[in-house]
Amino acid sequence: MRSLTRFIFITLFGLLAFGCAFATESPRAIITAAILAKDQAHKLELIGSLVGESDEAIKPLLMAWKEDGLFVCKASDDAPPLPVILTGDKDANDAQAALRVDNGQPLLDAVGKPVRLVAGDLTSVEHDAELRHAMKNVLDLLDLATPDIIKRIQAIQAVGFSQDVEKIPALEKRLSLEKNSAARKSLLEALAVTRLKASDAEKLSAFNELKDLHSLSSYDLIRTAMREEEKAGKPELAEAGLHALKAIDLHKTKINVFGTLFRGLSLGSILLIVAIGLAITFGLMGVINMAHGEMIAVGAYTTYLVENIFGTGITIPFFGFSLPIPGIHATGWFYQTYFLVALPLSFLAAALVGIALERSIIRFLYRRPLESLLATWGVSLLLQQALKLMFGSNNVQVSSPIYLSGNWTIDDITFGWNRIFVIGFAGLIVFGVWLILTKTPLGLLIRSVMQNRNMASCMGVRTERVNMLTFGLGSGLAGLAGAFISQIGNVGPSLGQNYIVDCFMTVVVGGVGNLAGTIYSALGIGLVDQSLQQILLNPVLGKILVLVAIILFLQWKPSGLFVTRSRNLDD
Amino acid sequence: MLKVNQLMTAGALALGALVSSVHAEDTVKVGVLHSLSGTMAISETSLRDVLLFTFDEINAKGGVLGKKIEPVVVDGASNWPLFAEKAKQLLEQDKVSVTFGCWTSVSRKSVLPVYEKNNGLLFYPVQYEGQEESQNVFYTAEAVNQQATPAIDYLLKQGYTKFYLIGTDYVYPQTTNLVLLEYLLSKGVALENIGGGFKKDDSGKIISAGKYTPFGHTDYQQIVAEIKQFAAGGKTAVVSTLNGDTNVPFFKEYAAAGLTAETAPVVSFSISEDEFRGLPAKQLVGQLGCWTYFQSIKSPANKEFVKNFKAWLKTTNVPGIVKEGRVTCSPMVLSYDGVYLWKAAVEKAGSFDVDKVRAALKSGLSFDGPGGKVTSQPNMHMTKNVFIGETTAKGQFKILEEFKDVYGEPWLLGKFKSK
Amino acid sequence: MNNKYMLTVEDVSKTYDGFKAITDLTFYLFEGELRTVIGPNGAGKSTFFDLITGRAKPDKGKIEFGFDTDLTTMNEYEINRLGVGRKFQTPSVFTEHTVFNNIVLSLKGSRGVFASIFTRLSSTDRDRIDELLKLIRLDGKRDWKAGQLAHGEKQWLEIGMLLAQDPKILLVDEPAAGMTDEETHRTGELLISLAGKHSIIVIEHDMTFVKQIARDGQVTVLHQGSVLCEGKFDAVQSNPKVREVYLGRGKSNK
Amino acid sequence: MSTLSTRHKVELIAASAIGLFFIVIFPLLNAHGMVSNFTINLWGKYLCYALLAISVDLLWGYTGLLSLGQALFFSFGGYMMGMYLMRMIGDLGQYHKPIPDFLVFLGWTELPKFWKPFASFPFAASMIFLLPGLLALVFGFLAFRSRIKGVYFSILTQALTYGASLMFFRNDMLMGGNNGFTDFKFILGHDLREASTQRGLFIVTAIVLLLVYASLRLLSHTKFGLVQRAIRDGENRVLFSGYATAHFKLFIFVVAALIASIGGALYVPQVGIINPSEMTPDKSLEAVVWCAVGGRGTLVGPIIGAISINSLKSWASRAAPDYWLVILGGLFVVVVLLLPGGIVSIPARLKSLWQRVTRQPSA
Repeated sequence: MRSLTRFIFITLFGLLAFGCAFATESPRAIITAAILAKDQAHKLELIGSLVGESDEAIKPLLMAWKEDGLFVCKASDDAPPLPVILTGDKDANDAQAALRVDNGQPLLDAVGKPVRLVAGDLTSVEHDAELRHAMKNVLDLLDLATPDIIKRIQAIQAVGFSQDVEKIPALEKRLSLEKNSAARKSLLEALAVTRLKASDAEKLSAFNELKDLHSLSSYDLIRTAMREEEKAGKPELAEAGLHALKAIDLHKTKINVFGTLFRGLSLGSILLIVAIGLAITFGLMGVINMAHGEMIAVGAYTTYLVENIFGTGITIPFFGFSLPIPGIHATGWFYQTYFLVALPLSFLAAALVGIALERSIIRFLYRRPLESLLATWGVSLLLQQALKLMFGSNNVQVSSPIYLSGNWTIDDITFGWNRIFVIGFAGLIVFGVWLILTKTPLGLLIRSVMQNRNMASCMGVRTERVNMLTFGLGSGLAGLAGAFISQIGNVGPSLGQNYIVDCFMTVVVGGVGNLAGTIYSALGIGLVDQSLQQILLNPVLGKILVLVAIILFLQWKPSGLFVTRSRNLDD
Repeated sequence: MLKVNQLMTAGALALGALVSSVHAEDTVKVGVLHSLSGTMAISETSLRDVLLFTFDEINAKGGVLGKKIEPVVVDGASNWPLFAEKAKQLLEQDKVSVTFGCWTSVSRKSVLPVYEKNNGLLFYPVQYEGQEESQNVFYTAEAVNQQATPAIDYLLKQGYTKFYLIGTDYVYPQTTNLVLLEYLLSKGVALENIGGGFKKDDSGKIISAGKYTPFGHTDYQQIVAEIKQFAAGGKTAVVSTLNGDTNVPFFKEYAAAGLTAETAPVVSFSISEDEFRGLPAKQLVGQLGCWTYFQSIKSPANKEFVKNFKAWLKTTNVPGIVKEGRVTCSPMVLSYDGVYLWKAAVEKAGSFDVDKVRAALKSGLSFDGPGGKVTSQPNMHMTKNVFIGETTAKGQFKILEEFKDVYGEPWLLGKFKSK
Repeated sequence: MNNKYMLTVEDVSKTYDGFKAITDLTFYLFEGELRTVIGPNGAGKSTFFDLITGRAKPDKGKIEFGFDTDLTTMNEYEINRLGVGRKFQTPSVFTEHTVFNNIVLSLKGSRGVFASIFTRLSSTDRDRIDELLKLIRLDGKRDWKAGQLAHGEKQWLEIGMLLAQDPKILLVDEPAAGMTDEETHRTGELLISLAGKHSIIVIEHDMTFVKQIARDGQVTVLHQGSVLCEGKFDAVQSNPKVREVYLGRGKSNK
Repeated sequence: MSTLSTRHKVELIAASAIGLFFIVIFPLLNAHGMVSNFTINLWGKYLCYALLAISVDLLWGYTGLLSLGQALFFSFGGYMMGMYLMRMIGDLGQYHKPIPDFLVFLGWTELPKFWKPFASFPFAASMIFLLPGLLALVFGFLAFRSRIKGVYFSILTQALTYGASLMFFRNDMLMGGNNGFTDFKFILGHDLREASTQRGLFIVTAIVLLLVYASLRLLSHTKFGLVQRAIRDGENRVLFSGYATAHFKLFIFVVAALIASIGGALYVPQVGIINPSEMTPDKSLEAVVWCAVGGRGTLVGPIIGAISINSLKSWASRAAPDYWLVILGGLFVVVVLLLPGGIVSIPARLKSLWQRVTRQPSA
């Protein structure tokens, strides 16, 4: 592998490094000079000269530079500054072995002993976007064979888009050895795109190949090439280009259709997660809880708290008092598990707030739904203010664990892990709620109380307690939703306000008192919303149309998708 | 008759609230008009804080023309009619000499007639769309050519050839993007390389460029997918005028789709150090910002300013001021600069009279602020330095480029002719 | 007895969520007749009234007022305006209004939005209200809020409201519930006195009451949404099928 | 009945006295400099809010329909008036062009067609009635026809106003987007900056409020009023009494929309701005708070509520900005749980408490 890389670079070197004033110096020397150069342009020039260099030292040095791992130190006060790289394990004093950048040898002190240095004591060598951009060009070619597949593809694309016909041999060589299919596709794209600059015959075959590859990334280059051919009066080539573009457009349509389906499903799942708690408190119990959104916020803030406890701890100003909560300074995978710990805690926290709310206010208002709406709106304002006083009016940062921040890309359609997780979790929650309602004694009690409160209490059911627990369950589910929202959106005191209208719409469309209806309506609204966005390319218009559609839908089915009939005169 | 009594009581309550405090002889009243509650409180509270700090700093050095500044702080509560009411109160009841305030365009628009009617003076500190030049407002704010067009210059220099425009649907992003569209076309960027979509009127003239989402939008899946396709060919930058909360879902979605600062950087005009506190910093590293001040500026003036402000925070006893984890940002510094420019103008005019102060301001006064020298202009705007920075994991900006002494130009639409 | 049909119900069925509330029900009411309907819980008695008054729509079948006015396409207030009055099982009066105003609202006359704004009570109307208030013995409580009345008084008030409408058909659902024996008896007498001028259907559980008002009129027994049998009270009472499905269990339910 | 009429007389005298005060004395005091322009302007705003609160109460307190969309009609009235006022700016705007500023920066050189007739005040005035009336008619027809009521009605009206606010936030609506309309100069040839114009607007508002109050008072004593309250207490019973409740509700809904719309139309020239944040759902909810706190199901309740809560807000936004939400939210919870009748029920409550206290020794 390595010898191959070297071979490629030696080839490239021969092609590219002409006339380069620094070509005769070693890459290590060039990098040293670049670090010490005062002038930005000079630095850029020096780094630029490394393009095509094959030296093994380049990569670790440039990478270290980019990641603040290079330092400048002086052996003595009057000695010239010497760039070093710190490597190896840290010892008890946090010190590491220091290697000189210019020759790779250990840095020696006055008596010739290798020096160990502490990174924290030194200033790292500065770098900025321009420099990193220049380094990236150098690294791209190195990266053509890097084991990291994503980086490898990026490198291949970078070479391809430069449309430098002289790089064709390097790419071809790489293609003959490449095993990974994605990387092979990239190489083919890069080759074809580059050939758009070659002879006419090659151009034609390149157009056709790009058509077969339906290469998204080459779209602009194909278009440019096509226009050039048009201008140059070569209609058959222009025609081929047009075909290629059409094939890519078709591919885009396909991506959009499947992408929309996936996004609709994911939005629907989010709606379902945020609305299912409401489907229980509003749908089953008939309580209009305008503070439902704040239950979601409680869940999100719980996640935030747990994350901080896993990290460095947090201090909460609480009505004039400071409440310090120590952190456990977890790292690595243990830290990543914070989200899994946060899930049940979010549920519990919101459930407790919900139960407190039920006991203190809602239980007086069971027969007065409009008034419960108003009182809970008051509660929602109070809770928002309480959150503000505890966590500040700013949004707070919640960082996503690794397993929620990445994606799979299949045939150019992106499937974000967080989205997949949400869809899966929505399924789990639905299953869990179904289990609770149908397979547990509590579920039996809930159903009996909801169907006939008086009858149930006559039969000796403690309806008070069932109400409390049901409300707690609904609120807890909102809290779970909050834990998820914290992974895809902002966490602030007024977080709940963004979701409350959507929640009510979902439940009303599904039909109050019917959980299955909520599932269908959530997924339906999600899909319609995303499809409208895709078609109209305008998120606001889509949202308005969804609202209009819902109002009209309720004309057709005033009680929602699924009707739960009551025999009471004034229901 | 009891009902009458109740009505009267309610009235008395309201009237009682209007009775202003006793005016002392050796002070000058200065209004502070920001939202301390409601949606905008997130951003505006910091400006109230920095203003109070500046007043204390000036008072400690003897005040203005020998008078101590007496701040009159009112809450616009993110409610635009209330802004107008409070402006009237400041001018007609409290008779303040000058007001420092407003953040959103709409709050400025709502108080503008009040200031013009009463010939008051308002210092406005937040980047805005331009297209306005009132004699009763001094705009310390960044005009579009002190933020957006320098950022484009920088991106073009970095070799970016495609630009995707996205913003929140209100007047600042709409206007900025129209200016940027003209600017990009004038720099030879082809229309097809400007993403986000266009709206045209009946004659085919473009009246809106870019993609717009409502305030508080939470779902950026489709838009990010669109950006990903647009940016597939590389060399693409996203120009974002997204506001407030919406940045979080946008950047989380952006990162989840595998887009990074290296594949397609986002340059945001609405994210300053202060907003940064609520954003997922790790997912934003390397994204770009453009302001006329960054906390990371390494000048003695700035170090002094940051140090003094933090020290003041520790000692102040004004209720509702958060003391921990505070940062400084451009709107704060522009508020600070504004107070000092006003002080300089008052001292030059030798009077608090608005007409005289305005004339002094128009004559071109300078102040060496934390972000470098600022100079007032005859068009009621301010010449200042512009900085491009990239975000670091610590929530600060690392400065990449500086444009010296950029003249504030509010009228930009139609100025750039396409090639 | 007059042979003119006031109400024709033929082959009517109604299903709720798969539950058959009414199945192929056929029922005729003659002008001036007082018909009693009995049946165990869940026999479909209330649904039967719902279908006639437009609260529910039948899945199939014919419901006509007289011979030719199709009720299935009309809604509640249209049917009411035709002359079909209904008294509910649980007394439903306007609790926040005075007794007097309850009657005012029910008084026969224009029901339009604008008419209700511009018309005033005439002296004839006031006389009629006084008359009704005396009849239902709430004359002394005319300024009471209806919500303050006792259960039995509410029942009476509702009957008064029904009479104020002067309907052609009265549908009366368990009028005796919550009344004392004496009141029940008086209700019976009132209903009997109304028969002839009005056509009446009474749903009732209380067998003494049924016996009182049925006299030699027809009694219909509903069971599982259809007519089990029809006939004189004595005949029905001795019918073994009825005994089996209704009397045996119905009594114990009480 | 006799006790009722005494109460009516008291109420009549009180209403006329307050009306006289607001329509004549207060403006006179202002003209002579004893009441500041700022105060009269502030009270003009409160009275507009009172109109909004009355419209909420007409639906909620009297008919049992909790509309969470009244702010929408209020804003519509405001927007119609605003369009007229925008046309009256002429070329005095920032751009000195004959069309409104926001159209200039949206790239328009000519007035869009639907803007043209708004230069005429009679047209604008008729639109203040027509447009909200029409919207209320259509939405009400759809909602009441399909018998949407109770909380569903609330949620749906909330969705309606939410959708409308999203729409008005869009700049391509050509209604000023987020900035809305502002910088007004003239109304009917009078300079809006003049104190006399503001005073005139205040007097008009006070007269309109008194007229609305009086006509609703009359209405509540007709049979219509009886039906209205009967619908609140038991709609099905009304239906079975032969009343087409949907028609009654539709009528009330339209009337309430018109009252709110007039309130909005008077509000805009007095505060000098209208933008879509006035129609967001929480504004409607706030109006419901005024109504609940003042006392729903009465006509003075909402007026008292609107004035007292907004005074409180004016005060709190200067004295205690951090606690305004706590006050508002807490007030709501307390009123709903402990004082369902609102402020106007306090005298009756005190009376019964007093009676209980005085009776106790003898018992």
